[in-house]
Amino acid sequence: MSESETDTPDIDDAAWEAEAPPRRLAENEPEQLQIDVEGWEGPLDVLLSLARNQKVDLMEISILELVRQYLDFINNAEALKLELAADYLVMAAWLTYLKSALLLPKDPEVDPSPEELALQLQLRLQRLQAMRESGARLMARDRLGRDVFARGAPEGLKQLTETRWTASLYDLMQGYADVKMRTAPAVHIVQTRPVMALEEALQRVSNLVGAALDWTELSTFLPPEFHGQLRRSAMASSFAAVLELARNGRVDLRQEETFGPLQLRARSEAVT
Amino acid sequence: MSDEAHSKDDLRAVEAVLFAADTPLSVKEITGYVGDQADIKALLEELAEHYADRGIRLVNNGGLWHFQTAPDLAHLLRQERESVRKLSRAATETLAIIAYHEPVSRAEIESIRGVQTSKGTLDVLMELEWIRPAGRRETPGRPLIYATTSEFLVHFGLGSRRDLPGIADLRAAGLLDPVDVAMEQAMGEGQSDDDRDDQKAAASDAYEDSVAEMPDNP
Amino acid sequence: MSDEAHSKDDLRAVEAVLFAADTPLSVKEITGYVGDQADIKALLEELAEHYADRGIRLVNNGGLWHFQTAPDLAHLLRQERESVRKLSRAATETLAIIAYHEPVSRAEIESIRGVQTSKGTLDVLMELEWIRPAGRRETPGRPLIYATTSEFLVHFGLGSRRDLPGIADLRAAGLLDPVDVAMEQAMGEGQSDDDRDDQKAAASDAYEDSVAEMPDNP
Repeated sequence: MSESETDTPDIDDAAWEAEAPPRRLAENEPEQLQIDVEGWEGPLDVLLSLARNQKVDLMEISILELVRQYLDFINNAEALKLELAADYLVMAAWLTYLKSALLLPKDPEVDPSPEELALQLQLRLQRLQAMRESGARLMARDRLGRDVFARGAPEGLKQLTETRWTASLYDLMQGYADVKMRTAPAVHIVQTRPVMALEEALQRVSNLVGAALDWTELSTFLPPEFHGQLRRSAMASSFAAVLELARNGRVDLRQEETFGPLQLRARSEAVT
Repeated sequence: MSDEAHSKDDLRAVEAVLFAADTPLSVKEITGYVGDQADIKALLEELAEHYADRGIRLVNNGGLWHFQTAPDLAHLLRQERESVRKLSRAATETLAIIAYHEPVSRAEIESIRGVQTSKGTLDVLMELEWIRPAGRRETPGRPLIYATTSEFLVHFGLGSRRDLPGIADLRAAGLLDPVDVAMEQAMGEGQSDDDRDDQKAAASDAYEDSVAEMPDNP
Repeated sequence: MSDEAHSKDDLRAVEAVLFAADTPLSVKEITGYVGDQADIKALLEELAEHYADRGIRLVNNGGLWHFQTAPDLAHLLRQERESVRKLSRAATETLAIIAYHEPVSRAEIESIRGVQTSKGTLDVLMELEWIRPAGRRETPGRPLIYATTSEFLVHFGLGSRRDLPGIADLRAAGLLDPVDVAMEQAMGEGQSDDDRDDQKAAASDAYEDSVAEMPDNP
């Protein structure tokens, strides 16, 4: 269904009553239909108007009569714009099918049965009608600003937020301490950190690598009593030492994978 | 209240606060101004009774209290006022469907009206603050669902949704049930067991899909 | 009025018209709404009397009538909320310097803090009545000097300025511990360099980069 069929997207056209009320079916003269699709809220709206003209309960209406009237409506709708008419025509086709199904001898194989389809149509019309009436009753209530009025010139209520600042004695102490800490001349005592010097590492690795026969991981050359920071320092120094030894052609280095353990052994020609 | 004099001051205070307010107020809001020493609800009832036959009424819509002029005096006050713009039929029907069925998705609204709902219709109703998006339905597609607001209740003078005109009758008559549920009930007797099962399966489908046999469904 | 019932409706009408009006109304204007069958003046007097002891008053100013809330309830219509907020770091430090060094000039405060002090900071403290101007220093420029007040002592629970915790107390509380030492203590053995970096970042955040030279830095 096209968007433009009923409610146009334009708010003013869609949501507010048009200046001139759309033409409706005259209650007593269904024959004098003035077809103007713009005034209708779709095929169901037309069907509901036609059904109400039968002046009986919606559950008692003659479906065949309703179909006849709707098809008349479509046939007389010369002004029907084609692009607007699609849904009306689909409904007409469906109603034609319904009519023939209702008139033909019952076929137990057909599901849903024409009677069920007719009932479904009646239930839908009933529900639309209920909401239409409810909407009208709602709009007829005593509405604020139309029938009942709030105070014209309320003084208004004011909310004033007053900020109260607070601080504790601890905040005060902390604040003063912060100032002191910040501005006091800073005395920095750099603690001697335990490190393994490069020379020391070079000495140790050179001594040990001769003793190893095969590929040996670098970490095994570190002094076993070193832990924590010192061990990391030893690792760094030993690594630098090994690079130095390799550059001098005294050891071979290998690594089986990226970031894998570094292995070394004394270069054979150097040994011989 | 045991303390008569105290109560009298509180009553005056509630009266003044409601009178000065430019929007309807909840009990909690009134308490914020008057103080929690007072039984605000009791005072509101007392005030409402006092004003019951006067030119001004104290009304409670959806838990929000405000003074407004008595409805029978509308003819005196309406004269020089810009009348509320008349909503279109599409918007009126859409509002009614949301109010009586809430929360509902747009597809459900369209299934009842048999036509598509333009975005503009819902926009206008939201701009009027009569409806609001109320989350999403946990069905495939998670459609947005709509419900009415307390401003809606205030504007139409409804204490709660139970006061919607005729809602009890509509519910009793099954007119607020989807068509397929009504179908199932109507066809309930004299059906074979197979048919009943089909019917049930159909009913458990999404509202808008289950009436696919008829044209005009969005 | 002779007709009691009639008068009652007119009274309600006058009441509603005045309530809904957005400006004060003259008798003539009210007559325009209510009709000239009614003795509007008499009705206005009757209404004014009815509301005399209520939360709303009907008042007549220069022949124009309007409702307003009772003057004695005006304080209720303003809801004063107090929000308690912690004093800013700048204000706390400034206050601390004044407390420990009073009387001090603004320039002295700035020199101790090592940063400029905005006028607003001193204003906040004066508004709180925690500090007061305490004369002028007899130096070139005769700068204003500040001291704490008795309200300051009360707020911080101090009997006198002598009760202010001294430098020794600050040190005992660990507030004056050099960050380096605190760092070394915080970092146990066997921590990775990553952990140390985190510590550094946290510490330099807390002290606003004032301890930028850390032992770990080259």
